Amino acid sequence: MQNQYLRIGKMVDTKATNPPIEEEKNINPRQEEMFLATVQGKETTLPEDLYVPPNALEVLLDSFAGPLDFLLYLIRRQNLDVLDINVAKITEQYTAYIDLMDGLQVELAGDYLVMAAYLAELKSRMLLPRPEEQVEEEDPRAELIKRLQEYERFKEAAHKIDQIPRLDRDFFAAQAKLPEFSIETPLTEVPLEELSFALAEVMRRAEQSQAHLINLEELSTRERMSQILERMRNETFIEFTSLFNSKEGKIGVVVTFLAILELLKDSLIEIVQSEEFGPIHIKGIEEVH
Amino acid sequence: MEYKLNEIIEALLLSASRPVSVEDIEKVFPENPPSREEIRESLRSIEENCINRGVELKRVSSGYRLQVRQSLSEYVAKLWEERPQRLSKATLETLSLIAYKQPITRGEIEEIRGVTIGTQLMRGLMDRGWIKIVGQRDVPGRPSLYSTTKEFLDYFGLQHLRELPELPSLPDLKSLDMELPIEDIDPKEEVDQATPSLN
Amino acid sequence: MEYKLNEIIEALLLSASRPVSVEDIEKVFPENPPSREEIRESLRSIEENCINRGVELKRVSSGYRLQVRQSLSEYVAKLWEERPQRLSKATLETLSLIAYKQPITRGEIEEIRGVTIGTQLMRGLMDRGWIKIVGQRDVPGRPSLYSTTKEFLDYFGLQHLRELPELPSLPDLKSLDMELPIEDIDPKEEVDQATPSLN
Repeated sequence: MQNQYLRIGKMVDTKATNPPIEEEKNINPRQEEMFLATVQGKETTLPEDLYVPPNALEVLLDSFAGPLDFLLYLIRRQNLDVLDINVAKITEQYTAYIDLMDGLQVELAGDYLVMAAYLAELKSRMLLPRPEEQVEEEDPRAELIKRLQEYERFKEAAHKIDQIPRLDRDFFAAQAKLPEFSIETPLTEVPLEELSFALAEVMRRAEQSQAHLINLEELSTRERMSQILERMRNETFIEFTSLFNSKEGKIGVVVTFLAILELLKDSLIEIVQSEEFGPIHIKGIEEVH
Repeated sequence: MEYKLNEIIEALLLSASRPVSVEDIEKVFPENPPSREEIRESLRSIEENCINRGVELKRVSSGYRLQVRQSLSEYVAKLWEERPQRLSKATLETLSLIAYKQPITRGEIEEIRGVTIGTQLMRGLMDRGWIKIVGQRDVPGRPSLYSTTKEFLDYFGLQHLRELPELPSLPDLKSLDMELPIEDIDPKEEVDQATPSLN
Repeated sequence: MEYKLNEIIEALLLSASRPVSVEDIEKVFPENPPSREEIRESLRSIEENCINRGVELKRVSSGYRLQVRQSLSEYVAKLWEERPQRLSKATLETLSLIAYKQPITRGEIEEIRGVTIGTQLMRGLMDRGWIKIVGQRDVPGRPSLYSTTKEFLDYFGLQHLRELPELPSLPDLKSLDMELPIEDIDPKEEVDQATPSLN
């Protein structure tokens, strides 16, 4: 980091002097302050309206939908029209940011690097003298501008679509409890295996299969957990012993006991006893009012 | 005001996927909530207005709900028969997560699947009677906990969840024997276990 | 009979968990179905009866839907434990590209957005039934062509694609001469170039 000659204005200073936390809060540099970052000898300004804590520039990048969005931001910040941009300058700024983040070892999405390469290529094409006979050839800058404009249209469209009232956020579908009925032609048959395959696939995608291996024993416990929870919807207190059914044998007892422990661990139930050696009850967690 | 109260309560009854209690109704008013008596009065008036409508107000243990008239069930059934929707991949995955990981919240399912789940999907599963809400997790927002139902087991011809297929990636199951001495149990007793009735 | 028809249709609307079309309604009658005109008449009467009720009848792309009056949403939202998911910028941009430029391939979306699109994002949109594959572009690799669905419109309470907000226009680039100062461009020309296209 040091070898990048990185210096982010006040932030680094603040950190170096180790002020009390309260003081740091008071500074609250969010809107007002401007930070100067020096990257490899070149000065660049960080966005005024974004507070960028060191080593957390990812946050900055996360607020952009991609490199084009970021470029648009750089342009807008200078109150420039897209048509008005100085490609060389924007390229420089963009590259400075990329270098800055690289210096901070922020893992950059490849898309940002692709854009950097594209801009560099654009810049070099502009430096080359344009051959006289190829009048038809488009100004390389026009290409970038066209892309930015096209992107901006859809960025705006996306924003407008977000404003449209939508189901479950701005309005709600009305639905009543269904009456009892049986459907004569059954719904599409689902082979049972499909269920487990579906789950296996989700787990593989989630790459959490290790943590989510489920054995049949666990299934019995989960089933019992659901049963206990459901019973608690109608009864506030359930006597501990009444949860066990001797007919279920040892396994049944063990499964029920494991289910109670799991529920307890998940803070879904409490175990209470009103007096010493008195009967043990389980109860649901109090509703928070 | 009372007029408006009827509207609000009807809106609540028709948008919650569970029965709505008088306390629930009270809580949606940020300030000056109506009195419980006013709420009950309003519920009575909604009940009366249901005459000649497709729904009726029912009182169940955990509150009130508007329910499609039983006498109209044949038409509703036809509507459901008309579109034998294939179970989408999203539905299957969601269903399998609920089956194998119950009780589970929608957020937890989304976390594992990595994509958001539409309310319609959950409602669809509820409407089919395959899943139900069995409680709320005690975290901010108190998200509902879902589990599968008896109807789910019936549909797939199962008696118990443990009859669900093992996960393909499941390691050696013999380790199960290590924990529970299955041999010790009288086989007859095991048959009895087929009826774990808790209710 | 007409009376009963209102009840039946209301029951259907409240039990479908999706919008209901006139055809759907027609089909639930095993014999002597009402005419489409009668059904529409009944829908109109249901709509009128919704005044002073907590719900209203809306027409969306795939049919009719009873929904809670939007002015009451604030009360209803309080009852919902889970806040609705926000759609990410990436999702919204991708969705709007598909909506306005359909049919479109993933590569074409990536080109305009300047980013690679994760499989999860596309799957998420497919899962929710908002987009579908309608064909393949006849180029090497035969990439899938995506378009939005009726469910997408339903979700946003729209009947037609043309109800989407107008796409901001693209100024003509031919007038762009980098050598010339920008002031030379006639501003009127720019206005004329507004060519909103929904394709």
